[in-house]
Amino acid sequence: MRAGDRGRGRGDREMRIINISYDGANGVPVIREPASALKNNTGTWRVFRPTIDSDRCVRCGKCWVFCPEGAIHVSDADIWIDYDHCKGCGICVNGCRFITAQREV
Amino acid sequence: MRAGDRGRGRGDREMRIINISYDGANGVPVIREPASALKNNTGTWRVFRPTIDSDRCVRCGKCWVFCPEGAIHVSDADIWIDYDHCKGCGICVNGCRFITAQREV
Amino acid sequence: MKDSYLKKLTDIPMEDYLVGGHVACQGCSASLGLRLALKVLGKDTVVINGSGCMTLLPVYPTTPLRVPWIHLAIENTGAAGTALYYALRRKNIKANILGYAGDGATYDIGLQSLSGAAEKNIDMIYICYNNQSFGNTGHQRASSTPRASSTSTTPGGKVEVEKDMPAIMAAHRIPYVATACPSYPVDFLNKVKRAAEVKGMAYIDLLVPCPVGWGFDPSEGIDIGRLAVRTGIWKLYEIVDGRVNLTYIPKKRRGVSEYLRAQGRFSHLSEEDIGAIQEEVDEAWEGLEARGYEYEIMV
Amino acid sequence: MKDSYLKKLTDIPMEDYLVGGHVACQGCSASLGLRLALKVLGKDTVVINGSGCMTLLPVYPTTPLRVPWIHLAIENTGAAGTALYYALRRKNIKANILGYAGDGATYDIGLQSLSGAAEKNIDMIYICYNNQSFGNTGHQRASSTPRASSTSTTPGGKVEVEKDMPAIMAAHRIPYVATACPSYPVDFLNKVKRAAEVKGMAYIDLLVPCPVGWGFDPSEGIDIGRLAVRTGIWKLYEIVDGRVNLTYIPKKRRGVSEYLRAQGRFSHLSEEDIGAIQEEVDEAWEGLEARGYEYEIMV
Amino acid sequence: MNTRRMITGNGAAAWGARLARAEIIPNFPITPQTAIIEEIASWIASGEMDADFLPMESEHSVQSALAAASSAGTRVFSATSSQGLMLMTEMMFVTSGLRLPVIMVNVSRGLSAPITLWSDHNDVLVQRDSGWLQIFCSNNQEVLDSVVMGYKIAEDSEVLLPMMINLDGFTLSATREPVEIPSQDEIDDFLPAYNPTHTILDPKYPMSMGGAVFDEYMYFRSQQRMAMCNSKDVITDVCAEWEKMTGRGWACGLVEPYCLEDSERALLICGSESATLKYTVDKLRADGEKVGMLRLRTMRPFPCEGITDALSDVEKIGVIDQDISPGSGGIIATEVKACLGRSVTSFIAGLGGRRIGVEKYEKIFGRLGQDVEEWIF
Amino acid sequence: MNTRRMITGNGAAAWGARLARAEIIPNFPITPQTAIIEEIASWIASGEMDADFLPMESEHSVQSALAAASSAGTRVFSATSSQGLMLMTEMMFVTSGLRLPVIMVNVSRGLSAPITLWSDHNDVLVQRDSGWLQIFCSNNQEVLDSVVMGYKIAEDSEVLLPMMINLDGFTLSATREPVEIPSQDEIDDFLPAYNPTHTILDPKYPMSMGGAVFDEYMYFRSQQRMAMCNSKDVITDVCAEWEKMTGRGWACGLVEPYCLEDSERALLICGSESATLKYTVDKLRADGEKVGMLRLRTMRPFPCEGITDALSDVEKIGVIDQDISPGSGGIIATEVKACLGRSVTSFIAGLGGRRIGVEKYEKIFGRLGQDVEEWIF
Amino acid sequence: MVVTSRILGTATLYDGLYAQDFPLYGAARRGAPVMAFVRIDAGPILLRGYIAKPDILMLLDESIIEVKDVFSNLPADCTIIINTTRNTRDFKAAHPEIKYLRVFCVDGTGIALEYLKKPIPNVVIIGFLIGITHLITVDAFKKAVRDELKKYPPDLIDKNIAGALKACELVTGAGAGVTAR
Amino acid sequence: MVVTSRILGTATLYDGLYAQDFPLYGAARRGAPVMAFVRIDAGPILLRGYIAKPDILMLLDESIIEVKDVFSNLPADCTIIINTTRNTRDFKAAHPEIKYLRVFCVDGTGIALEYLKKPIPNVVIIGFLIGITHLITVDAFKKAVRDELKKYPPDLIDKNIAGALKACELVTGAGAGVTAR
Ligand SMILES: Cc1ncc(C[n+]2csc(CCOP(=O)(O)OP(=O)(O)O)c2C)c(N)n1
Ligand SMILES: Cc1ncc(C[n+]2csc(CCOP(=O)(O)OP(=O)(O)O)c2C)c(N)n1
Ligand code: SF4
Ligand code: SF4
Ligand code: SF4
Ligand code: SF4
Ligand code: SF4
Ligand code: SF4
Ligand SMILES: [Mg+2]
Ligand SMILES: [Mg+2]
Repeated sequence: MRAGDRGRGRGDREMRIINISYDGANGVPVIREPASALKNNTGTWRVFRPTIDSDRCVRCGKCWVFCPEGAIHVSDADIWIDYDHCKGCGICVNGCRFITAQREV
Repeated sequence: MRAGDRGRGRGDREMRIINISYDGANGVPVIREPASALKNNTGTWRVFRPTIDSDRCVRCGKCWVFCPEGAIHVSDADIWIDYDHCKGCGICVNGCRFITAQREV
Repeated sequence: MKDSYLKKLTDIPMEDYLVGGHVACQGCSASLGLRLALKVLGKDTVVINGSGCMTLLPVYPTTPLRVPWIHLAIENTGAAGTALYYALRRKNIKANILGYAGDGATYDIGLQSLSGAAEKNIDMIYICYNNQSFGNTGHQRASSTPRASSTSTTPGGKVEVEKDMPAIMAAHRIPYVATACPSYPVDFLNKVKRAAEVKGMAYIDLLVPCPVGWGFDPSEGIDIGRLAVRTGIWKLYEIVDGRVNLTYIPKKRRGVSEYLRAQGRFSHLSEEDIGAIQEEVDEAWEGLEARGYEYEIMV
Repeated sequence: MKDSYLKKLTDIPMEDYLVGGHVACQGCSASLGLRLALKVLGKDTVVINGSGCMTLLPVYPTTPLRVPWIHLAIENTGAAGTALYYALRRKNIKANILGYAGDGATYDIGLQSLSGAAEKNIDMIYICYNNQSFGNTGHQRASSTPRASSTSTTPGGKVEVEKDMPAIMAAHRIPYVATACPSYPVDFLNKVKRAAEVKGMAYIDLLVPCPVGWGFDPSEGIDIGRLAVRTGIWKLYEIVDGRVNLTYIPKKRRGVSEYLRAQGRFSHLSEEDIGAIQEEVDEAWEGLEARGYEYEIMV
Repeated sequence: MNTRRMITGNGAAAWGARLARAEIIPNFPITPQTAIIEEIASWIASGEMDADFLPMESEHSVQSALAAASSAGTRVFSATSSQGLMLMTEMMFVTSGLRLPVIMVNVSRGLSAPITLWSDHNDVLVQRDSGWLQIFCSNNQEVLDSVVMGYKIAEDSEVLLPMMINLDGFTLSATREPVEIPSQDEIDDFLPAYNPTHTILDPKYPMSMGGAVFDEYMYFRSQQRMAMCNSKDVITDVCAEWEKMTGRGWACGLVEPYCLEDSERALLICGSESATLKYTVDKLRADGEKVGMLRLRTMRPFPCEGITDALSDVEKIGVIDQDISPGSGGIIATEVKACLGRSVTSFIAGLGGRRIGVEKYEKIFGRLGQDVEEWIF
Repeated sequence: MNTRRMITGNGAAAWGARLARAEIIPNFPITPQTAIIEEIASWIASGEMDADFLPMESEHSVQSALAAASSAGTRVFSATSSQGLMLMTEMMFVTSGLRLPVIMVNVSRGLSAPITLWSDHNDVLVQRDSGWLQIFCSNNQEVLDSVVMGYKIAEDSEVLLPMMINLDGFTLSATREPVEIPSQDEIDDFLPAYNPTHTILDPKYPMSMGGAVFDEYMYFRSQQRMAMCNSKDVITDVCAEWEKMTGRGWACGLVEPYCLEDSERALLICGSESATLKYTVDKLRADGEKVGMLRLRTMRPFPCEGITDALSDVEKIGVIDQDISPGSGGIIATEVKACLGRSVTSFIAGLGGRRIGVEKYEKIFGRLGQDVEEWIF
Repeated sequence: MVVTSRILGTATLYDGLYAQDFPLYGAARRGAPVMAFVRIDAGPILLRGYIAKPDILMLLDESIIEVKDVFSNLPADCTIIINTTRNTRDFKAAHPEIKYLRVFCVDGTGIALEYLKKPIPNVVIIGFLIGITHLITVDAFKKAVRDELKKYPPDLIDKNIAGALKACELVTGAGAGVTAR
Repeated sequence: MVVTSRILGTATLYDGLYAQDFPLYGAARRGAPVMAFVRIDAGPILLRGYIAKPDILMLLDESIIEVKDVFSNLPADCTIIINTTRNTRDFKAAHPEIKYLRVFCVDGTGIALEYLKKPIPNVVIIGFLIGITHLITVDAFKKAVRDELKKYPPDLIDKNIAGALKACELVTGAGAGVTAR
């Protein structure tokens, strides 16, 4: 393929795609970056915001297991909610008396 | 539809189908005559020709039931083979000692 | 057994709704199966066919049928039956709806459509005429092909066991499932009668020995079918309300080699291969015997 | 039970291969189910998805997955799994192949393709996440929709009983069939582990309560799933070698009305309707009890 | 007693089927079509419509059911979109080959992969060889009207072909606008019951249908081709009758010219985008520019005469394709060029619902003249 | 070590796949294609070919398996025909949308209803919008050559599109003629192993594939469109390389002119009928008539330049379509007209395998001139 | 949101005008932000699709601002109605890009809670709209609400209408919670 | 029949010529009549499809005559070889339309029964053909038979070749059973 001809075909002037070049393997609709969805802030969906009383929490793991967003992170030391991805479904709140919900402001 | 225009479209001269007219409901690929296949002589397929010894036949019905072509016809009075449709498979011959096979000539 | 059921060959109705003059092979038991089924279903029957050998029964401009017949494609006998059931009801036409499709069109490419009709328990009779291969295209492997059988796409013999379609249909909880073989016409046709009586879907898996695909002389089809049953390789049974009931129990089972050796498609089998098949069959029948030939498969 | 099996919630692996930031609804247990399954399957897993709600997990240019994921269409998870099995083998890639498709894509439009893979006993894990309707298109009736449930195409309630997909899969004689629910994560994930261990196809029917389609608050999904199990409406079991084995037997079954009344889709039911459902459930469980909660369904 | 209501394109399609008294409705959900079958389901449940609702297990089965029920002489209806329509492809040819006057709505949506939920015309155009009549609607009223007229056209013995009525996903399907709903009495007068003689599935008249043929194949295809030609007149006549009854004639059938009398430049387009284009034409005309538009209403039969009549005096012609045949170009541009035997400028726009809008139409009008394919992003 | 053998078109297709070392062969039987997969099955069974043979339960699943296996980076092959191809339609767009260089042979056969087992081109042409390259073969040698070249073209990073190779049912598929079979070594030199970077399904490089997009949809379609354009050069280059190796260049790719230099009249055709047409041209030329032929080798990309170059000096042009788009006309004629911007005579012939033959071609040459569609029965 | 646009559209029809209303579906998932559009004209409407330059912009939930840049490129005569507990001054301070537009901050959710006991301001907000713009008549509005909510219990409909009328009154009475520029 | 045409085609190739051979599938059903065609030329063959005017017509089973009108419109220089137990005179008497053509009635089935013990004259008949026309060489014929029948047992192949050579000899030796005009 001669350079400059890409995306046109030799001697083929039938098509004009302004400002777009042929991008080869990069122009294929696949997503190459794993877990890139973390860039999206689905925390904005929240109407109610869960809060964990981490002092009283017994680290049973229930909230962490059942959170559909994987937004609850737990270690022996700490338990916290990733509010950029918690959608506020309330499952954790519903499942544990140490988690409470407040209306988002 | 104006007569004479059928199969053309008003003012539509783009198509020429010589010697064929639009046949309406008759131009549809359905077969309306039941059992019309009887017109076809599949007896020509035969290499071996079955013959029933109708005198010794006990009218058990076996040959008639098993003939795939429905080519054996039986009544109390008679039993006979429709040689226009018997393909000579030999099933009847195989199933009854009163039926014998000869090479077709 | 009801009075209207057949007891002997000569009880089978005389009238033919499938006549000769068509192009099925010499000695084809698939066409025989249809001829027989239509005898008991009678003239008020509409046949839906899925593409296969039987599709070439009517070839323009002639048809060997005396009843309405429709073919649409290979994979949609169930869907067409569903629609036809409602259409005929709207048109006030009382008729049996008979689906007659091959094993490829039933076990493989038409399974989904059949499953959809079964789920709705459509009042139709579905006979899968089973020649254990895609016959019309030259006998390729289908999921219905028995293990070890050679086909044009499994020259060395198929590896997988055949799909258990009657069990799959029974798992759909339709009111009637049966197996049959035209070599046992009274058994077969009584099953067709029961299938017609049942309200809802009835499925009959009809083994049709195929001289071309299986490799035997056209005169032997009926014998081969009998051997399939007498060796215990093809079981004749009904499944009603989840209960399996064998309708024929061979008194003394013939050796499977009698059946297998009679067919080209098994000619590559060694004595050990055959021995293994014999063992499987024996085991299955011992299990059945232990159950008194009747048992539940659905709960 | 092997040592590697989970005993309690905290045995569940920490690593997530499905992260947040995607567009599944608030409180979606279908996405929860996938998140959990991937925890035990781990990073060497390739996911094949059939069109449905989960298809929108990756939306260009971002994906919430850390494992390979492919979506082709709605009806071909089984076929894609079959091909992928052979392709990965040729590429010397050792990975679990996980089919993750909805009930519509499994019981209805993808049944045939799944059946084809089952017939070949392809070594894959197929999880049907079952929200009992075509969810992504707005909750239309599927063959998986339970009788009486209203959907957008059965506003008065569905007439037919749901297809018994686990029984159908068992009739395919695959080595492992199970039902599960994310509300019972230890049970579910042990089944996923067994499914991964089995050589050949494993099918898990995963009930995923769907707030939108079923009509309940997003916070209640886990409770609704528990109620489905505790009322005995959704049974947790495995089928191995044709033997059914209940993995959870509610000590005292809760009344079905507790489950039904909690959901909008059943709000049209009268007390009698509910009574009838209760009776059916009771009958089924009495049958199970009589069998000691373990019985054969395939012979 | 007509009523005027705010309804979506999907609602209008459902109303068309209801007024035409469609009897059997096989269906399968797919966005953005599903609301059509949902509406019908609710009417059947409430008793407002007398029909059998058949939820099938795939679109292949939907088209199979349409064909089977139609061949038994019932009036049938369904709707689909994109992937669903593709899955029907095999059966589309069967339905038309058996000359079954099925009416089906397609709500256009771009094809996967990659997945889009938004409208373009590649889905419906894939079916342009299938022997179905194809109508593109420009607004919701036209959807309703086209469905009802559709039965009268398709069932005409000079036609006996299925018809696909396309409405654009979201722009029409989910958009509400005022629609006149004719009364049932009016429609009953307009559209007689369906009582076919060419296909029957009744043991009283045993026919064999759908079998093989040998050398006659080409004959049957020629019949289909002629029926397509015939349909041009039938469409025109039925539209005229409809216009008499309702006041709406949709330019009597095949193409809708807009401000073409003295146009120097014109764009050809189809579907709902024609509205925005009309708006643009009005705007540019207000500025004194001699521009016009031709809307293609029927893609099949392709109205070559209508296009020629309308555009032969126009200097510069452009065609807007919301579709692409990779390796060839805009599908409609190709047919228009072939019809006119002259060069046109081919614009590819709106793929996967990509917004066009007035500004881009203005730009497009400015770029007419060359025989090129130009993509408007 | 080349060998020359009598093989059928189906055999040639199978040989192509074997020589190209296709690894995964999903399949489903359909006349007249089945012998292809049967041949491959027998080679795999005998160990002559190292591939996985996957008998699927439908053609939809065949195409799905092709896409899945190709996206995981294996080289795949299959063959189908008519109804089977139609059932793949949905997946055809998926395969090309994901830019998977699948090679599939279609053995053309007219579409049902009514059923025919004989060849025409309506099946393959339905897929002309699907983003697949399409090659029509004129003889069995070209079938084998095209399959092997196909992989090299499709897998080129400037292309990355699937290719469908069409051979005519019975006339080629079941007809034996002498075919040169290149040696495996030769082919291994010519065609490197397939090692894609654009799609991978390996936990080491986790990608998400086949999902939804929003506004980018049109961008991806433009990439596909450009890849199609690129393929013209790639086809030409690969053919040139092939010619160097084998001496057979198939006119280096897109069109094959025959006796066109001084032609006053010419017919454009595709597929195996071109042979009989060449015979007719020879015959008429022997009588002093200045006639010629142009064979369309690639339908996609559509070689407009090649056609223009070859035919611009010819007075009267006719196009022979073994297909019909009811309501429009001959599909190829339409594209040719659009390309040339001048009138051609459109002949519809050979539908459902209807014999054409020398006499009719002579007659057709005599009927060139008018801008009409004429059916040759 | 969709209900809001439908009521507006239907009411317009009752007022003898032409309307077009539609939601913008993306992934229409529970919890995800949604948008809907209404076009109103005295004659048939030709323009279609997404409205880039609205005359009136209503935000039922201000959190949308974080997800989508709704305030850029608005026409100079655009009227903005925002359901928020903040007042206009604060709001404009936080969003200088709309400083020179007609902005009304209204507490629709507050009224909804009061009348319906639920934080669903979809209908109530139309009351504000009517009060501010007189786009539709109150009669048409009432009829349209009854139409569009007909699958809901009558008392819920009544409460919604009452809430909306209250909102309308607040504006026309220049009551608390509404601040014009 | 198909085997006959394949052997002919392959043998032609071995003789250094070009060939084309194909069966005419209709419904290819067990028992149904079949036809096959061969074209032979010194150079590449352009003509395709059904041969309407053959130079040589061979009937392996005369019953085809009842099904299909094979004798009409044959070219004047057509050679016809018919496998039948009748003699040429009787045959021509029964079929006056071929009275003036070169007709050879041969008992291929008889020879096949003698050599193979089976009534399958497919290969044997080629022997007659070679004898009558010298279309292909005996060496090429033998090689082609071995190729095309390679899945059959070697002794069956040998018997077929022997039968064919016998047939060839019968003709060239102007033996019994073969009658030229
Ligand atoms: C979609 C599609 N794929 C393939 C075919 C080709 N085909 C026609 S008949 C047939 C065989 C069907 O097998 P089966 O149902 O067992 O019937 P049989 O031929 O054995 O009678 C096939 C594969 C087809 N008609 N349609
Ligand atoms: C051939 C085809 N038909 C229809 C659709 C539309 N469609 C997309 S998702 C979906 C629902 C699938 O339901 P299910 O498998 O239960 O998954 P869920 O949406 O409930 O997650 C449907 C019908 C499609 N994508 N392809
Ligand atoms: S569920 Fe409650 S106690 Fe358990 S880990 Fe979560 S916050 Fe802590
Ligand atoms: S509210 Fe829902 S999404 Fe947020 S942390 Fe709790 S469970 Fe997770
Ligand atoms: S089988 Fe024999 S005995 Fe019985 S009816 Fe036939 S000929 Fe007579
Ligand atoms: S030989 Fe066969 S076809 Fe003929 S009569 Fe006997 S059974 Fe029937
Ligand atoms: S191949 Fe077998 S099933 Fe098919 S027609 Fe012939 S004998 Fe019957
Ligand atoms: S509709 Fe149900 S299953 Fe689908 S994403 Fe929403 S919650 Fe999950
Ligand atoms: Mg079969
Ligand atoms: Mg679902």
